[in-house]
Amino acid sequence: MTDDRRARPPRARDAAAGHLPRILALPAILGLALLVVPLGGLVARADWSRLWVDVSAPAARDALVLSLVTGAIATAVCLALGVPLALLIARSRSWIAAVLRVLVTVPLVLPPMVGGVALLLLFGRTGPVGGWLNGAGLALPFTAAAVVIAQVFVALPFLVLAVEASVRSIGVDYERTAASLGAGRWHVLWRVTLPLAAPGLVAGVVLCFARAIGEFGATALFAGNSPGVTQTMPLAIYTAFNGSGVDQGPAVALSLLLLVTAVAVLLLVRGWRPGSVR
Amino acid sequence: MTDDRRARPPRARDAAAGHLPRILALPAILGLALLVVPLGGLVARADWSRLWVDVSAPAARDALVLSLVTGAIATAVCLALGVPLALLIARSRSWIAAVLRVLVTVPLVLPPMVGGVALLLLFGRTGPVGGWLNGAGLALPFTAAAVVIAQVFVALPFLVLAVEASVRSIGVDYERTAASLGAGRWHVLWRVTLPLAAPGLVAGVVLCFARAIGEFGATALFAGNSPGVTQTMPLAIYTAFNGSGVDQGPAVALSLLLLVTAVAVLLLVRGWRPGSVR
Amino acid sequence: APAAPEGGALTVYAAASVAPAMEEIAQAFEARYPGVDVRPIVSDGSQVLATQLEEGAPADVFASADEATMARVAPLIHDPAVLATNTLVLAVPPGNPAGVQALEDLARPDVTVVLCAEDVPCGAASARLLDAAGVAVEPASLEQNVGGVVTKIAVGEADAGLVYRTDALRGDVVAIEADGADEVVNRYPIAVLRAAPNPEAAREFAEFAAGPEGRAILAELGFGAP
Amino acid sequence: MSRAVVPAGTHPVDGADAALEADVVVRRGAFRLDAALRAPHGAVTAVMGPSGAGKSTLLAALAGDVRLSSGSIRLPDGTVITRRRHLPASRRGVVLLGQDPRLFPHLSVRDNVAFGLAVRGTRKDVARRAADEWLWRVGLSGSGDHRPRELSGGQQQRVALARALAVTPRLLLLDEPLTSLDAETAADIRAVLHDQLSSTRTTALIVTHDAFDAAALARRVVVIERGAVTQEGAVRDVLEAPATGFVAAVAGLNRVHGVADGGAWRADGVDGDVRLAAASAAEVPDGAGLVAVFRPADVRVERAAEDTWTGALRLAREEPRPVGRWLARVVRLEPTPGGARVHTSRPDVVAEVTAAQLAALELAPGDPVRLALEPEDVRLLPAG
Amino acid sequence: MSRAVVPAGTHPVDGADAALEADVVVRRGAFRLDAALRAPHGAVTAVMGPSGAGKSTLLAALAGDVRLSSGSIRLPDGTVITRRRHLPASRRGVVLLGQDPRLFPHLSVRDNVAFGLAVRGTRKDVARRAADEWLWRVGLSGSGDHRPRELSGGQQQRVALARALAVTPRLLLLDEPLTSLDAETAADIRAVLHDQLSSTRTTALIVTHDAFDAAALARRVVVIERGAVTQEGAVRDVLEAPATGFVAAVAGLNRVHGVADGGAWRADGVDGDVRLAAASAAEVPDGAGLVAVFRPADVRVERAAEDTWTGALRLAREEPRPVGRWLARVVRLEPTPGGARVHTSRPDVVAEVTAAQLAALELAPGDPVRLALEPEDVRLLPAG
Ligand SMILES: Nc1ncnc2c1ncn2[C@@H]1O[C@H](COP(=O)(O)OP(=O)(O)OP(=O)(O)O)[C@@H](O)[C@H]1O
Ligand SMILES: Nc1ncnc2c1ncn2[C@@H]1O[C@H](COP(=O)(O)OP(=O)(O)OP(=O)(O)O)[C@@H](O)[C@H]1O
Ligand SMILES: [Mg+2]
Ligand SMILES: [Mg+2]
Repeated sequence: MTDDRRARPPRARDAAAGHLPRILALPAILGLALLVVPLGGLVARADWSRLWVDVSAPAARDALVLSLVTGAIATAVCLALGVPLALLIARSRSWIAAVLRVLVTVPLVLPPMVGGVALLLLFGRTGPVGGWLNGAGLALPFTAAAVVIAQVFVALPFLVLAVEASVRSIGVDYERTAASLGAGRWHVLWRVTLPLAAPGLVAGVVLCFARAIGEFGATALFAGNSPGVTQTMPLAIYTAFNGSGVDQGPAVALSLLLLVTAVAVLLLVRGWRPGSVR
Repeated sequence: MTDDRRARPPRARDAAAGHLPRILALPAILGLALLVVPLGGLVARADWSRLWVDVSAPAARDALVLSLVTGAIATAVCLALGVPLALLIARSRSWIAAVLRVLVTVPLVLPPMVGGVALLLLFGRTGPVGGWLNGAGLALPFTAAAVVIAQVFVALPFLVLAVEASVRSIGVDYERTAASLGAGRWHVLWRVTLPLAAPGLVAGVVLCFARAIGEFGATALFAGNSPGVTQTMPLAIYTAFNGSGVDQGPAVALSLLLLVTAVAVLLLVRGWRPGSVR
Repeated sequence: APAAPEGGALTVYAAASVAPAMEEIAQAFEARYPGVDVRPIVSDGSQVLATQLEEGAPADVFASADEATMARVAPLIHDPAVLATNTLVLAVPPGNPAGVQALEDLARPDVTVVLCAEDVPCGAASARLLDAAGVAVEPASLEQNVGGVVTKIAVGEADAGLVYRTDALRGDVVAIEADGADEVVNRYPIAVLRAAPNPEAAREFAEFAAGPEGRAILAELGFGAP
Repeated sequence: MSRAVVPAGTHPVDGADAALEADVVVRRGAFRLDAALRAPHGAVTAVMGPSGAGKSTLLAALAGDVRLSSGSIRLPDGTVITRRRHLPASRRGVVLLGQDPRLFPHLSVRDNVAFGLAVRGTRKDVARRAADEWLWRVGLSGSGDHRPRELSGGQQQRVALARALAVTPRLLLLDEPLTSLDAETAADIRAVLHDQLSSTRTTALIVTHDAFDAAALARRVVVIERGAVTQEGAVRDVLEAPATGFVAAVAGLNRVHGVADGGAWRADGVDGDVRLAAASAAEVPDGAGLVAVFRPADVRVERAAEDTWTGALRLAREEPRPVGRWLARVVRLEPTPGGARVHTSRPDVVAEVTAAQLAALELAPGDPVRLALEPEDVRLLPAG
Repeated sequence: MSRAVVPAGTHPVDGADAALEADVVVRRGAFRLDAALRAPHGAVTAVMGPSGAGKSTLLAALAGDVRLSSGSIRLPDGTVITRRRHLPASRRGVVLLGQDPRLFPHLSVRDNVAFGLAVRGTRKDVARRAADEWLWRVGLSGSGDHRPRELSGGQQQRVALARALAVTPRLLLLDEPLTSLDAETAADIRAVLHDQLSSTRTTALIVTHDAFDAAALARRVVVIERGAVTQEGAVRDVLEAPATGFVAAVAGLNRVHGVADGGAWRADGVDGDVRLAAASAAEVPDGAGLVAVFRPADVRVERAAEDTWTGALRLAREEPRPVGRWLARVVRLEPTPGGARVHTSRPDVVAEVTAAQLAALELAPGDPVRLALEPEDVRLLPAG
């Protein structure tokens, strides 16, 4: 896919790229363009004079911090719950795995708003879990915790499916080797399975984090749109969008802020960074 | 993770499941519960007497068909554009791959609504691409094609990232073997790379399809909400939700319809089905 | 005169369309009663807010975009008062490329029209207005909220649409008066919640908003008097 | 020659002395392994067998990678494993070096070797130093920082061996540890392996295809064919008295079926009368099955009087038929470093000739040759 | 013995006769391969070398898996490949069977073998029938429907070989094709390989660690050590006159450095005077470097008169020092199937003794022994 005929420094290079049809570069670039050009248009239309004002407003800052903090916590929770779930699915017999995979996939399909309703019905004052929590003096909805739950609900499937595919691809041979060298189950998990699943894990974390900080519908319903408490960036963008009428200046400005921050965070994730392992 | 002590038919079973800590079943089940229980609540709250009426309304049927058709087309387009892009990223040097991966990930972070605005600015009557298309007598907005474009825009990153991780895990050794047996690039792609990447491909297709038929924000803005033409299930659900008054009956009913259909479709996807390859 | 509220925090849930007005009213209210801290306005679609209130959202005051939604949460509130009214106008892109002048023009086949979905308040009002005028429109899209209509007209995607006067004022579209629009009036009710954590301030805020100061702010933003 | 008729049979190790006592039944698809074996304490047992015989399956069952279908395994520490009482691999104290080196691709070579030590809680720097020493012992000092994929096949094999040896387990299972190594390196590694195993008195099972490796490293050998143990005993005894064609091939011997016939041995199913003299043939009754075993190098090859096979055959019919000399047809000539192997048919016998002899004989496939064998070079075994 | 001083040097094949002419320079990390070789048309060339010498790298460069750093390759069809003109693997007409069988895990065994045929557009049923025949030839008929992971290591190796042979390429590169096969199976497969290569007159390069495989399959051998060609020539010539210690080890020979000294040969760097007689030593001037090459089996081992090393050494100092006899110390005893190898030091010499001799000698490491060697068993080569 790269040009093999270009002169290179006189060092042996594995002729790896050469094994795939070069014409695939065409649809690849088309796909990339479809993703990138609209964003470029957005940037081009941005009102740079007002951008800084919009971006530096305290509400924007609050929303950004809230988004990052809840997104990070949600990603951590997704890792804690999703990686075990992915391992469970990857190592189950095929029909159990199929059922579990469908169960995990279903929430993906649900419009997030309906997910929010579902969460509200479950954790709300009158819901089974919510009522019980209420009794214990804990109210989840309309708090930052609700934001995290909503984000976990929508983002978890992404992590699980990405990690599961990766763990499945690895197979059990390396785990066996480790076990026969005396490694216990935890040692195998930390030192063998997870490092080998790194590409899938990184992909899963990125999908999960991106989905979490981009989450809008479920959060809006379950956590509410309370500035400073539950108003994440997408909600702020939505509010700005609705409040601003025609010129989407503030909404676009906030979107760009979210994008730039997300890129910065992604570049910090190992593997999304230049020089990472191949 | 499965119980090794249970009596089994007297046939050697590879002791594969035994290499991971069993206690991981706990967070795994918790994660699964978090995904499944809210849906259960939704089902429990559904008004079964009215369900059938809501579900069988012509508007619901139209929306469902539109969703499935556009979702399928969008998934096909994502495959056609996304698989090459994933291969390109997986086989690029690490820093190019990192840049490409970030570019692909960025649209994930964007609230879909903003994505819709970006698409509108690009493909709209006055946009650079839209103006040009208009000259050729093609108008995208308010058509089913716009729905597909919106879905591709939001779903493509999922496919790309899942497939990329999988292709990267496989490495190039099998491709080399195939090439040295004389297989040309296309043969290698079809007979070696893609079959070996199957788990990632299946995961990618499922994520992509699920995201596409769940897509709401970008579609609403870019394609509009015209029943029978651009009103997909999520838009119908949102409309129903807005018009529902006290009980969210119709919205819940439509959500359940979407869920059931999605499960049926997922079960048809190879690999999500019992008895698939491990 | 009612006793001045002791102070404390006040949470106002306001429909997206009145949220900017509520923001300004809240500032004026805080200036009047320095002890009261009005939290940033929580805004969303009326239905979303209603659902949240039903599930126990900790609000003091609820300002809805239509009376139907207020009726939905009737068990949760004290008697509502009408805060403001709004009427529809024809919105066209700057320059009015399709030359739309009156409601009848919306029926022209060469005019791309977008309206609100009938399920949302502005959509219901649009339908009533068009019915009354006897104009049959085939809209290209039924948007989920006014923002969708305004955006599509502003970027020139649609040639015309019906939006509230207040929305047309805020944006980059040209408003054209529609005949008979004043017959179809949308009322914005405001109410205090029974479960309000700060009932005194809530009552005071509702009265303040519906009172002269509030009405002046609303009028400035294009709302009509009740 | 008296040993000839009392072959190295299936003399198991005494139960008391056995570190490992296994009666392994495993089914894998259509294949069924059913092998009982005992490994003496602190000594090396070689496992040999044809490709696909079940050697790796046996090792996998012992290591815990595969469950028993039935039978049982008593480990050196006394733990008994059965189908229902499966002990995970990590808790058996058994280290398996599989046929594939399977180095962890995400760890450096040094960390690969240190893996087993790290598992046992050895301090990091201690483990790394031990790993470096092991790398030095297998001739790979300086490769510690490399990734496994940057090593050659043989180098990977040695790293895997170092990784397995570094943990000094109670029971060590090595699946073809010296494969894909050149003669020089293999000799070095064999010495390292021998020193380590004997100095730590590790009980070990080594799968190997090489009789030299088996002789150099192991005291006993267990031969597995088609899932069952076919011969077992001290290495030299087994190699000297191969009970099956496979063992004969491993020992580099000819093994021909025949019967006792008037104090001599006569080949089975061959129309040309092929007879061999051997002292022990007189001890068994006529018609009893006997297997003749002899070295290819002991077979003398002479050109037949006639140049063509048919001519030679005609001549042979008129000639007297002396014991220990017969007419054979060259099937194939296989060059060897020192000359050639002459493959002949009826019975299938291989003769080894030096380069000088080969030049003098001017043989080609299809030629008739006269083969001769001295009685003292023939060993007769009862047919199994 | 006249050949002794004119060793099998680096006699390349004539350019006109060469199917493959390669001058390969490849850098991989710190390793640099710089090897020039020619392979004769329609014949098999063996590639031998120590572990990590660069054999697989050479094959990878020829197959197109690795780019040249410099140099060039002329393929059988005349195409010339250089650093800048890289031809992808699939268009070289070169088939490489790597060290790892690397069967496609998603295809059945049959489809694996048929893969190369399918690539060439062979009809599906024809390809499958051909694959089934190949499976039969490598002794795996009936395994066609299995997945590769259901096969044993040796079975996988054979499938990979069948897959490579099935396509009858212009140039075939086999990296240790017979490794991990038992003696019996290896012999069968060697025969299949030999028949196929000679009947199709395929130009082939075979990496092997086994002198017997090299002799049986190849006409010529190229020895690669530390990235460079150190010896090249007809297999038997090279094995008889090893230019390096590695080749001597492969040939199973002792190779001891020394100098010409008054018509005899004297070992280097050994204080005890070790001298050997050989006809050719007289032909070279005194002090010229000479390498003595002899077979371990030709070294006679006798017990020294004294039992301890120091005692023997004292005695030896007083004794006359005959040519062809010297005092040595046993370093290690390595059992072999037929007896043992006695490793001695100063100079490092290995002697092979039979089981009977071993029993009579009662040796142990550290013991002094007297070694003797007949002049006609010694070959002297100029030191490289
Ligand atoms: N997972 C499996 N499913 C079905 N059959 C299997 C499986 N694994 C191995 N077998 C079969 O079991 C038999 C024994 O395999 P095993 O690997 O134990 O042989 P081996 O003696 O180690 O041979 P080699 O010397 O070639 O390594 C083979 O015939 C193989 O086809
Ligand atoms: N990708 C790589 N990066 C760095 N060094 C490498 C790489 N691949 C191989 N090497 C080095 O190149 C040298 C030659 O390797 P090669 O695989 O060619 O050896 P070989 O002769 O085939 O050995 P063996 O007999 O063990 O297979 C080795 O020292 C190895 O460490
Ligand atoms: Mg095996
Ligand atoms: Mg190699």
